[in-house]
Amino acid sequence: MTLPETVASDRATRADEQAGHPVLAARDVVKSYPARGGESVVLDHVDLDMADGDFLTIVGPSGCGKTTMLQLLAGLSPVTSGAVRFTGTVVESPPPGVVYVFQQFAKSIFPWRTVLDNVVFGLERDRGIDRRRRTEIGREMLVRVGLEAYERHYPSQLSGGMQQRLAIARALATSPRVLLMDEPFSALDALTRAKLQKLVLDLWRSLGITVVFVTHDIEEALLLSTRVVALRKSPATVDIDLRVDFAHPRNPVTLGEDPRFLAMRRQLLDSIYRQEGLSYEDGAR
Amino acid sequence: MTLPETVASDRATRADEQAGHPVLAARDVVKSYPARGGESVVLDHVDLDMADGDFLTIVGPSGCGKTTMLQLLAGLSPVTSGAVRFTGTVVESPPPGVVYVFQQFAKSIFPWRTVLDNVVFGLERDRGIDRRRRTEIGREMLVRVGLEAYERHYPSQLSGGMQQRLAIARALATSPRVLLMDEPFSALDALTRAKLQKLVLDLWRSLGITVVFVTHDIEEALLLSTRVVALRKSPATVDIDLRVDFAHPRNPVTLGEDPRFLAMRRQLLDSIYRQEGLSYEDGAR
Amino acid sequence: MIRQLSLRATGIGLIVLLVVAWELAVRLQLVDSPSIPSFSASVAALVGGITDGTLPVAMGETLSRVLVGYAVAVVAAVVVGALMGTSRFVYYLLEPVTELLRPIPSAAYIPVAILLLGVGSEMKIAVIALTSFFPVVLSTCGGVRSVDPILVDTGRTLGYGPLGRLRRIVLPSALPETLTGMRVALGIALIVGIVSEMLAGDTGIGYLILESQRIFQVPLMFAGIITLALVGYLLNLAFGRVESHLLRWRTA
Amino acid sequence: MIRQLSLRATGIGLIVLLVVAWELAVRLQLVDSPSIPSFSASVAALVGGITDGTLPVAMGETLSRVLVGYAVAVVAAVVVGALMGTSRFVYYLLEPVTELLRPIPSAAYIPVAILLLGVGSEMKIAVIALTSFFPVVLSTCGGVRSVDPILVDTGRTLGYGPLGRLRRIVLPSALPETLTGMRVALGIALIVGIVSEMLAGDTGIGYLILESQRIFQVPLMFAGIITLALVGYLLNLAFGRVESHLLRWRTA
Amino acid sequence: GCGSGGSEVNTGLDGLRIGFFTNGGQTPTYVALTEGMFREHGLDVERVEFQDPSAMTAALQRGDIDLMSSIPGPPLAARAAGLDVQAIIQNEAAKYEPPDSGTVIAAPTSGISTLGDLPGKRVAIFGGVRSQMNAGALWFMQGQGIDTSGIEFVEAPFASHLDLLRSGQVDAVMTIDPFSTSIEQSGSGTVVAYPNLLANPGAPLSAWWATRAWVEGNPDRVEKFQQSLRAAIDWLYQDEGRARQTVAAFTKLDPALLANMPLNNWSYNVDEKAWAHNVEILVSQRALPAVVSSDEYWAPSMRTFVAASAVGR
Ligand SMILES: Nc1ncnc2c1ncn2[C@@H]1O[C@H](COP(=O)(O)OP(=O)(O)OP(=O)(O)O)[C@@H](O)[C@H]1O
Ligand SMILES: Nc1ncnc2c1ncn2[C@@H]1O[C@H](COP(=O)(O)OP(=O)(O)OP(=O)(O)O)[C@@H](O)[C@H]1O
Ligand SMILES: [Mg+2]
Ligand SMILES: [Mg+2]
Repeated sequence: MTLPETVASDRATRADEQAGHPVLAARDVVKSYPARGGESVVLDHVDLDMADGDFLTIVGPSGCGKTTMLQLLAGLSPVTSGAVRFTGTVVESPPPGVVYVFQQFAKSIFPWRTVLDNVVFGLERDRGIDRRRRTEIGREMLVRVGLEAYERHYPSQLSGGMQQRLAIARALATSPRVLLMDEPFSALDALTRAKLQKLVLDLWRSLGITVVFVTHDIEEALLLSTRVVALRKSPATVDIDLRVDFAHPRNPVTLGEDPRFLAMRRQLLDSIYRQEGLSYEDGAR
Repeated sequence: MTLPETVASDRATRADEQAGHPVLAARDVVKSYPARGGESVVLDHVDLDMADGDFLTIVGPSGCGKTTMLQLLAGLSPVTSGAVRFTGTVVESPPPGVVYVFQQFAKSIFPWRTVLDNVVFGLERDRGIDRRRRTEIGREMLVRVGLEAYERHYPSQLSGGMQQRLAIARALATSPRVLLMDEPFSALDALTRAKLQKLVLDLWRSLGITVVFVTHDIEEALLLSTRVVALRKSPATVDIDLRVDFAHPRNPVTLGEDPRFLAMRRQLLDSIYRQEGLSYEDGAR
Repeated sequence: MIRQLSLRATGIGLIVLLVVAWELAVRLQLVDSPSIPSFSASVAALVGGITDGTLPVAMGETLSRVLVGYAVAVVAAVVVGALMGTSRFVYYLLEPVTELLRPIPSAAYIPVAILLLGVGSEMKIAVIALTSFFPVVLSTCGGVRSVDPILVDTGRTLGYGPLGRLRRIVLPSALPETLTGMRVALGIALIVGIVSEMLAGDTGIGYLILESQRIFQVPLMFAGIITLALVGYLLNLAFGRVESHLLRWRTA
Repeated sequence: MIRQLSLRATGIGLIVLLVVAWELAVRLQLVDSPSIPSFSASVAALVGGITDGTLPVAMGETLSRVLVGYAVAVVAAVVVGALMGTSRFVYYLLEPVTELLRPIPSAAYIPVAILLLGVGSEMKIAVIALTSFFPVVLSTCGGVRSVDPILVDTGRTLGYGPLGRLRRIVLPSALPETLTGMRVALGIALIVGIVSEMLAGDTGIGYLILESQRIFQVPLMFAGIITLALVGYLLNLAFGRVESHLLRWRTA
Repeated sequence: GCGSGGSEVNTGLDGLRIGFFTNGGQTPTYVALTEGMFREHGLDVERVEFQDPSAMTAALQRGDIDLMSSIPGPPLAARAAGLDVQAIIQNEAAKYEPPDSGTVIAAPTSGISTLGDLPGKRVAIFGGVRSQMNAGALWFMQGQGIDTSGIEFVEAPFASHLDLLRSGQVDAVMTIDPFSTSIEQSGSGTVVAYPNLLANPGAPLSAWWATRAWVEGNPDRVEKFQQSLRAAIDWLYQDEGRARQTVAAFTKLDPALLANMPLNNWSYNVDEKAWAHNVEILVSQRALPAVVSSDEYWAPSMRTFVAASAVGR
């Protein structure tokens, strides 16, 4: 499970090139969808900068626009006004260097490709990488996510957790600078979730990438991120922007008893519960 | 969200009839599956009694036999030796009065039936209940799970959490004495999970039923149950059997800081981590 | 809405275009054959045939046989398909015969059918039923085999026995696939109905087409073909309506 | 394994039973007609026809046309189906024509085809291609339309343009449905190939069947039908093999 | 000329593609092919087999074949519809004396002994009620005051007629050889009438047709073809035993069946009155829209074959 943390990624150097500049930035972004009798504004003049190497988590009530935000950052959906910039360039279509991991992992994996062929999918576009090199990179990624024994299996033969590992490996095989993840673990059981959280943190640290993560789980957000942003609802704007500066690795048991952790948790929960129309005590079971 | 806790279920009286006798009991149960070169024993002489009104949760490492155990209790799978008894009678096929809620809720719901028609499905078998009465019961159940506004919708129009509510309503519509739930919330996001936990507890308390619950999430087990049983692996036997006597309703924040809670949690986590071949510190993220 | 309508209109537009091309090709004698009438002559024959009742009567005869044979086939095929889908024994028993009989074109066994059943409607209905049986049996069997076991187990814990599960869970769950087979079978039933009329008997639109072809009344022949195309189209449309009603839960 | 084999044997058993019933019915003169030979006479004719090369040659001629026409149809239909599935414009443009042409039986347009393409193999191949085109186009279109958008978005974030996505995501994802249409089309192609031979020309198994019927050589006629059934069965089996290979990821 | 293959260059022969259905009536063509009459007359003939008259007509129109052999009904109907075709030589004619190849055969139990018994009965036919023989039978019966609307005709392939008769599905059949002989031999029915003899003795049963344009453009080939076929018919009449063997070789019919089958009345001699009467019958049964004179649909050279009757040659 433990990955070498000493691997100094070749991508780490790029951070210096643009020191101080955000790797990904949303500036004055408005997003609206056509609705009955006009437009429905989902994101209203949102600004958000992601520094290189950040692990930024977006939380917020259901339907507040987290997925929408992530899709704008990925270039999967066009902004209504404002701009998303990746390393300074305006994003108009999915830029190479930004990859996306979907919540519905089962639907994001090519069921007709073997595990290895799924991983190298993003590399096949690149004429500069021959078959051997592709396989090499693919295998390397499979080792990193612990699926090296399954390279010839088909996705249907994998458990949910393994499928999501595969999706992550596929995304990372293209050496991206930014990894966007939309509730990647919310469809997994507790134990599998814990294992994958650890995996993503290991990868983030060893590869030096920037991660933008969406979750409903406040504990998960605080356990993983260097920064947590809470959105408010309709239309979405940034409600809370927290630096989470606990050192990694973080032990969930001891951290769970840290008063600063508990304070942050309460602040975030408050924001969400308020917007869901619940009082904090409604959480009692 | 809050259901009337004062509803004295008509089923509560039945508890008296058999006071002292377990409502559901596994006695000396062995379960093996045919495997290459013989049999693979999954459950090895397991004894487990469920008292009327219990909220019993089974935890344990992956593949230890939790689902198998639940299927034996439901009469969905035959025991190899030993016996499962429901109110004293040996279970050979699914007994009326014991219902099952599957982890894969999406696959357990009849997609061609409306929400209301799904809920009354179990009642249609009963000639003694006419259409009007069925609809009445169905609507009542939908109110209890908060789906009354969706009775004419089809399952595909519901979110995952709503689908699982529907599955629970359908199971409870037949007035069962025992509700078996196999990781019912593990495919749901944190917020939806929290809402459904609350719902199940409310139903359990207001209906006076017995719940047998399987989960990977130790916090969830401790937050919900009156008793937690940890199975050990291959073949499965009972490793830990804990009474969890915190009063309901339980506030997750305050309970999470209770030393007795933390001790129980550590004991259960230890059992599972050990069997998964991990040390407790591996949980650090 | 309007965009949707104008999109739909393109299809009608293409048909109009093809029809105009046909008319012009004949008028300008680009195609000059007694086997190909102009579109206008065909329409005139169509109107005439409808007015004097020939076409509606012929089409009615054909349709009544096709629908009876088809209905018989569907009922039988759903039963057999369900048996094949649930019992491996029945599956292995019937699969080889089914697969062997399937590729035989109806034209090849119509003489045998005539021997056994004569040249009347019974023979035609039997042949229609037989040929439309196969697609439905195979698709139903496939649908039944792929029913999710969780759905079946849900039925078991809610107290349903094998028959109740079949009726209330397995068959409804296989319905989309059954309907796919039924749609294919409907097309086949119509075609076989026509072919059987071309080989034997003296009624129906197939006979009308053949007879007008024989005496080179090609406009009437084309009127028959146009009727057939329209009826086939409408049948398919009606089937689609019924199908989307039955499967409304899918798109809901 | 052995249980599996004996289960499979039941199907062969049923076929043997039916064949014995056939033989007895003819021997005991329960069925007594010059149109129906005994099974043994048919097998004798089959062996004779195979030995002297008649049947293999005829079947070969038919098959070569059927496979060419089928291949042409599949390629064209996948392209058109993909276009219809991805573009609403193309869909609404072509859907009505497709649905109108589909119900017309090939027997009705073969004379028109002869006029345009002659009586040779080209005509037969064209007719085979045309009729087997429809099932594939409709199934491919359906498959393409139901590709999960998440899969397509995955392709976008990994840098693929529309063509790359079509080739690497949309078409493979629609493959199961395309194959379903292709299987239906294969059966149709074979039948239409036979029918076209029954109308014109002097080669192929369809001609052989008709010819032996004309000269009262019913055993040879039945030998032809048996050959056709077997070849159809084997074609379908081969298709099934290819299909399960291509879709091995499903059952894996 | 269409259909003239590259063989012209190699062999010095005129290429010709001809279409027909295999049956005893076409034996002269087979003889001309196998005994060399076509070659001797400078023709390189390629035979194209058909099973369906509309398919063959379409092929003629397109030029896939230069000539087709057909009973006059379909080409005359095609002509009326606008395909200008002409007959260039007759091939077979109905006889003047029984037995003829076209028969009405009734089941022994049907109680039918004359055509007058047919009303109220089921009769299997092939080719539709307007085909030449069936139209002739109807015309004849109508002339006898028989109410033909009371007869229930059902279409069925000739090959099924015996089965239908035996199973009692029909009371009688109108059929042609070899089916007539086969049914008679099996004892399943007895001949009630020979419709061709009653309606139009000597009527053309098959002739060779081409488009007028082709006839006018290829006078040599027309003549060569006529001479070849004439020679072939003469050859057939030289030796009856040999003729039967040839029919057997050509049609591949069982010699035992052929032994009892009357030989076809191959004949290039045309009975002009029978041709004209044939048209009248077809018009009376609405198989043709209007009466046309033989001048319209005979190639001029057909006149050289006009004789008082069409018996034999
Ligand atoms: N394609 C679309 N067309 C119209 N409205 C949309 C579309 N996609 C999203 N919306 C609306 O935009 C709002 C934000 O949706 P979004 O999916 O981004 O929320 P979210 O925060 O990801 O929610 P969740 O927590 O449930 O995943 C919602 O009100 C949703 O209904
Ligand atoms: N139908 C079956 N045939 C053979 N082996 C089976 C079958 N069902 C389960 N097993 C085996 O029995 C063991 C227990 O499986 P079970 O599904 O009960 O475990 P579990 O505790 O529910 O696991 P998880 O936490 O992953 O849900 C596993 O080793 C599994 O492989
Ligand atoms: Mg979202
Ligand atoms: Mg389990």
